[in-house]
Amino acid sequence: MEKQSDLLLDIQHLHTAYRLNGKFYDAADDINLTLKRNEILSIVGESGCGKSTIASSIIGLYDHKNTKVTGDILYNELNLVGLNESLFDKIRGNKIGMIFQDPLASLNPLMRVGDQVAETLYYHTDMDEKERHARVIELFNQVGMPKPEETYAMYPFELSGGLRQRVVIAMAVACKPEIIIADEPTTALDVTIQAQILDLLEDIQKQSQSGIILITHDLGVVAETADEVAVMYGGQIVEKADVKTIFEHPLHPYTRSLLNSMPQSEDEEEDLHVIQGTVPSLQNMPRKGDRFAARIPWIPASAHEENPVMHEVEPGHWVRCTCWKTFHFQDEVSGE
Amino acid sequence: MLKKNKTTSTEKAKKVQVSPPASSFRVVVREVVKDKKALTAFIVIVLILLLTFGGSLFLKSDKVTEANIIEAYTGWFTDGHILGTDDGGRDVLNLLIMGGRNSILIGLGVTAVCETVGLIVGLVSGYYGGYIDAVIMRIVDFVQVLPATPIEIVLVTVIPHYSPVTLVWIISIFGWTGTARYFRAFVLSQRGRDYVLASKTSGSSDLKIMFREVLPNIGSMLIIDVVLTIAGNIGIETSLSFIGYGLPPTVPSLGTLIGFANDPVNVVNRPWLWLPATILLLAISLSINYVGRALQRAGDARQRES
Amino acid sequence: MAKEIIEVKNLKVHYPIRSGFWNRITDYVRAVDDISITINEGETYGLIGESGSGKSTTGKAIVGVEPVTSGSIMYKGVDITKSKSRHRLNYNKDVQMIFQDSLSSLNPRKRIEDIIAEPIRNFENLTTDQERDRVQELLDIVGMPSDSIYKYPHEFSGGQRQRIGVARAVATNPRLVVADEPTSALDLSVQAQVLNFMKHIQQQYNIAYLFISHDLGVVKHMSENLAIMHRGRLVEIGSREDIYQHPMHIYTKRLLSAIPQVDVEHRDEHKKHRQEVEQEFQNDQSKWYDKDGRVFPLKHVSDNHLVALPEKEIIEEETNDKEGA
Amino acid sequence: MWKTVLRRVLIMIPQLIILSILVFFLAKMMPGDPFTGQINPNTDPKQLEALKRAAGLYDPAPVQYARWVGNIFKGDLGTSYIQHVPVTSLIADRALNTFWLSLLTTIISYSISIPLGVIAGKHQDEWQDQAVQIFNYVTFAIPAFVFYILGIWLFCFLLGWFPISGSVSPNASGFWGTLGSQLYHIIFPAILSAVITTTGIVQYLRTGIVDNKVEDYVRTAHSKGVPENVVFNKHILRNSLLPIASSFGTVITGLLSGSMIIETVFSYPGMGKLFLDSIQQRDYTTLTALILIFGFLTLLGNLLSDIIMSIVDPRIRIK
Repeated sequence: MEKQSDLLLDIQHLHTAYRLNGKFYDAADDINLTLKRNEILSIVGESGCGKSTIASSIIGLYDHKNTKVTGDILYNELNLVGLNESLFDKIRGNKIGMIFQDPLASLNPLMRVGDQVAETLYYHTDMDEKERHARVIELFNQVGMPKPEETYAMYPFELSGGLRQRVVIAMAVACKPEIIIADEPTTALDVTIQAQILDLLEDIQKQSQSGIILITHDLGVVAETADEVAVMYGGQIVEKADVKTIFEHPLHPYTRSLLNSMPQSEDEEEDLHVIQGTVPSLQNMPRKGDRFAARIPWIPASAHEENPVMHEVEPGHWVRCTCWKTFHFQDEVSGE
Repeated sequence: MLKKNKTTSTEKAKKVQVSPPASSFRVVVREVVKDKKALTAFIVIVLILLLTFGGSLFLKSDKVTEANIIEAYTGWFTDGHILGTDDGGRDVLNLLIMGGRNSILIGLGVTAVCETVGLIVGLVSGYYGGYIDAVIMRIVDFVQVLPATPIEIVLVTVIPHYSPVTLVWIISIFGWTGTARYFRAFVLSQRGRDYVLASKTSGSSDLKIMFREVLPNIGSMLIIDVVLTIAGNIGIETSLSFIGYGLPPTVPSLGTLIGFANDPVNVVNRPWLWLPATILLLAISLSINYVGRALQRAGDARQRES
Repeated sequence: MAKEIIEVKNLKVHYPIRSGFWNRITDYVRAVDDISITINEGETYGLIGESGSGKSTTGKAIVGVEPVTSGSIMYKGVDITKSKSRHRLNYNKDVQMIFQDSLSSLNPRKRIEDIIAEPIRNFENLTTDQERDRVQELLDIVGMPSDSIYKYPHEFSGGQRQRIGVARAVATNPRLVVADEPTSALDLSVQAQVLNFMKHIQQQYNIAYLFISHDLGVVKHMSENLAIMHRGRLVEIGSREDIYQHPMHIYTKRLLSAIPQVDVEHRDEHKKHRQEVEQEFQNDQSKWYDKDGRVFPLKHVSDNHLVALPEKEIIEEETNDKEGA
Repeated sequence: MWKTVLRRVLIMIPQLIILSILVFFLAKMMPGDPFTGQINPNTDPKQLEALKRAAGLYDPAPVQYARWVGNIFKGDLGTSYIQHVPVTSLIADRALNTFWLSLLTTIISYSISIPLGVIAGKHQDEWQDQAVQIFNYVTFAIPAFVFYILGIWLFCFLLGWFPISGSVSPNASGFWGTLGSQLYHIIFPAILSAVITTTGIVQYLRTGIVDNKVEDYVRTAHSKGVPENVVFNKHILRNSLLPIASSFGTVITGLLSGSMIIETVFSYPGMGKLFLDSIQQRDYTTLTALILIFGFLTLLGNLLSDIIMSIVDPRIRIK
C-alpha cells in the first residue's frame, strides 16, 4: 500500500471545453489521472488529442473567457479547478513547475536569463537579491550550464537551443516544486540534446523526489523515461498502464496501431502500418460511441461499447471500450 | 477505355463544390456587405462620386472658375446660388462639385503612380534581396528622410507650365516609398517560403515567380493599401491647396475652398465658403478610411485562419 | 553495380560573416564544407544530421536552388552548379524536391491542378487535356481523390498536402528527388502513409531519393546507403548495415545511441551506454576533430564504408574491434 | 553599441551630402539672385553683370556649391532678399517658437497616446478598446488641417477659449505675464497637433501589447507564479514600449513637416510660417536655408530613433 502523502495530484472527471463559434467543445473529456511522488507520468498521443489541454488545466493557464474547466484537480486536498488567481500564483512556479516546448519563445527576449530565473525566487522565497543570484548560479550548475556566471547576464538569443531549455528547466525547478509539468520539452531539440535534457529531468526528479508529467508525441521518449503512461485519442484517455505493459502488452487498437506505424521495425522492406482516415476536428468529434471506431471500420459495431468506459483489465492496466477483445489488424484477417 | 474513365472522373470533379480562398475582389464585396457600417460608408462614397463626377459632367470648367465680382460673397440660398459665392462671385456649389472631383482625381492619380512604382520596387527588392535590396532600400531610406512638404511647395512654385498632372508627379516623388517598404517586407517573408523554392525547382523563371506566384498572395494587401492610400493622398493634395501650393488657382480644389477659413472674417461671417467643403472632405476621408479599415480587419482575420 | 545518377564532388557552400566596424567579410560560415557523395539510380540515399549540420543546404545545392561556393555536381557528365548548364539540360525536369513544410511549399492561392501542373507546363508541351489527365493520374498514384484538382491547399490535412507535394515532385518523371525532412512535421500515423507512398512510387518509376532527415529511425526504414553530416562535413558514409551495425566515428555512435529505443526492458542499459558514448565524445574531441573543431577527411575502411578518421592507430584499433565483434 | 552608433552617424554623412546637393540645385532652380531687390533698379546692367560676376554667380556649379557649403560651415546661410538681414538671425527666434510648440506637442502627444494604447491593448476587444479604436480611426482619417480648422472654429471662435493667432499677446508684461501669455497662445495648437499625431503611437502600442500578450514567454511568466499585473507591466508593457521609444525621432520629424500647417492656421510665428511667408515673398535665400534645416533635422530625428533603438534593444546593443 502506498502512503497517502505519495499522492501528489489526483485528477477526477476533468472536462476542459473550448468555445468555438459560440459553443463549448470538450478538448479533454472525463480525464482521470493520478501523479505520485517519484513518478514520471507520460501523456502520449498525436497532435490535437488534448494532451496539452490537460497541462494548461492543471496549471490554470488558459483563456478564462473561452474555456470551461469542470471536475477536480486535487493537490494536497486543494482543488486547483476554479482556484482563486492570487492563491494559484503562490502555487505556480513554487509547487508546480512548468517546462514548455519552444525554449526560445518561452523566454522573454529582452530580459537577462539569470534575472528570469531569479524572478521565480523573488515571488516564492524570502531571499534577498544576493541570495537569489547565488541560487541562480547554483541552479545553472545543477542543470549543467557550462559557464553559469557569464550566462546569468546573457540574453536568450545569445544561447543555443539546448542551453535555453536548461534555463527554462532551471526556472521550473528553482523553488524545488513537487510537480513538474513538461509539455513536449524536447520536441524542438536535436536527438543528442534531447537525450541530455531527458537525463537532466530524471536527475532532478531523483534529487527532489518530485513527480513529473511528461507530455510528448514521441513513443521512443516515453519508452525511455516514463513510469506510467496514459495514451490519449480524441480528448479521452484510451489506455493507461505502467510503461512496460503499454509497450509489451498494448491492448487498445489505437495504442497498437500507433506502435505499429513506428518505422523501427526490423523488417525494412515492409510497408509501415497506416491508420485509416484522419483525426476529426474538435467540432466534428463524435461525442457518442467509440471515437476510434471510424478508423477501424472492419471491426463490427457490435464489438464497441455504446458508451465506452475505462475497464481495469489487470491491476493498474486500464483500457477504454471492449473492442480490444476482438481487435485485429486488417492484414491479419486476410492472412487467415 | 482508360481515356473515357478519366474524362468522366474529371467531369464528376467539376460538379464538386469548391471553396477557393476567397479572391481579393470577393473579400471586398463580402466584407462590405457583411459590415453594415462599412456598407453605409461605401454608399456614402458612391454618392459622393455620383455628386462630384456626375455633377461635373454638367459643368464647364472655365465657366465655373470665371470671376464675376459683382456677385461676390453672396450668402447661402440667394440669387440661385444654393451655397452662395466666393470672393470672385463664383458659385460655391459648382466649385465644390468640380473641386471634389479634382481632389479625388488627384488622389487616384497619385495612388496609381505610387502603388505601381511601390509594388514593382517592393517585389524586386524583396524577391532578389542581397545587394539589389540593399541599394534600393538605401534609396528608399533617403527619400523618406527628405522633408517632403517644403520640397513639394518649392517644386510647385518653381516648375514652369505647372498643371494638375505635374502636381500628381510631385506628390508621387515622396509617396511611393511607404508602399515599397510595405510590399518588400511581405515579399521578403514570402521569399523564404518553400512554395517559391518549389516554383524554382519546377523550372519557373524569376519573373514568372514574382508575378504569378508571389503577386497573387499580395492581392488583398494591395486593395487595402490602395484604399487607405487614396484617402491619404486626397489629404496631401487638399493640404497643399489649403496653404495655397496645390492645384493651380484656376483649378478648383476642396483644399482651396477650405483655405478660405484662413481668414477670420470668413470663419465667422461666411461659413458657406469653407464649411461645405470641409464637410465633404470629412465625409470622403472618413468613409474611405472606414472601408479600408473594414477590409484590413477582413485581411487580418483571413491571415489568422490560414 | 547500379549506375550512378549524380556525383557531388568537393561541394562547398560558404556564407560570409560580416563584422567589425566596416562590416567587412571577416570569416565564413562553412555550411557545407567539402563533401562528396554519389547517388545511384533508383536507390534511396539517406543524409542524416542535426540542425545546422548543412544537410538541407546540401540538398538545395543539388536541386540547384542554393548557390555553390566551389566544387562540382555532375549530372550526365555536366557540372550543374552553373545555372546555364542546368538550363540547357532541363535539369529540374529530372531532379525535383519535396519540402518539409507542406503548407509553406504549396502556394495558398493556387489550385491543386495548377500546383501539380507547374513543372509539366515548364518542361513538357502537353495539351490542356493531356495535362489534366496527367495531373489526375498523379493524384491517383498518391491516393488522392480526383476532385482534389479544383481545391486549394488549405482544404487538406498535413498528410494530404505532403502527398500533393510528392505528386508535384514526380510530375515530370524525375530520376532523382531530394526529400528534405518530408515527414518531420507530420504525426506518426500520417508519416507512415507518406513514407509508404514514397516507397511505392520509387519502385514503380525507379526514382532515386536523397532522403534528408534528422530521424535515424525513418532513414533506416527508407535508405540503403547513407551519409552522416556534422558541422558541414561528412563524418561517415556507408551502407545501412555499416552505419547501424558497425558505426566507427564517435559522432555516429553518439547519434545512434541518442535515438530513443522502444525497448523498455533494456532501457537502463541503453541509457548507460548512451552516457558512456557521450562521455567518450566529450573527452575525445581532440582525437576525432582537428584543432579548429573540423571533421577530418574521409578515409576508406572498406569498399563503400568511409569514415572521417584522424590517425592510423584508431583505424587499426577500430577495425580490430570490428573483426573481433 | 558605440560602434553601432558611430556607424549610424557615419551613414548620415553621405545622406547629408546628397541632401545638400539636392537643396543646392533646388535653390539654383529658383528665380532671382542676391541682388534682386537690393540694388537700385536704375543701376547700369553692365555694372550689375560685373557685380554678379564678382559674387561668383557665373562660376561653374561645383565651385558655387563648394563656396555655398563652405559658407554654411562658417555659419553663413546667406542674406534674406527681402528683409536684408542674415538668414540665420531671421530663422533663430522663429526656430525657438517652433521648438517650444513641438516640445509641448510631443509631451501632450505621448501623455495621451501611451495611456490610450495601454488601455486598448489591455482591454482588447472590450468597450474601452473599441472607444480608443474609434478615436484612433477619426484622428487617422481626418486630414490634419481640417481638424485644425474645425478646432479653431469651435474653441476659438464659437467658444472663445483660446486666441486665434500669434505667439504672445502684445499687452503681456513681466516675466510671468509673458510666459503665461505664451503658454496661453501655444497650448491650443499644441493640443490639436498632439491629438492628430497620436494615431501611430496608439496603434503600435496596442498591437505590441496584443501580440506580446499571447507570446509563450508571457505564459512562462504566469507559470512562474508572477502576479497578473506584474506580468503585464514588467513583461508585456516593457517589451511593447520598445518600438515606441524609437518612434520618438520620427515623431519629431512629423511635427516639423506638420508645423507648416498648424502655424498657418494659427498664424504662429514659427519656422513653418516663415517658410510659407518666404515663398510668398520669393525670399529664396531664406527658403533654401529652411529646406536645408528641415532636411537636417529630419535626418537627425531618424538618427535619434536608431540610436534609441540600439540602446534599448539588447539584440542590437550586443554585437
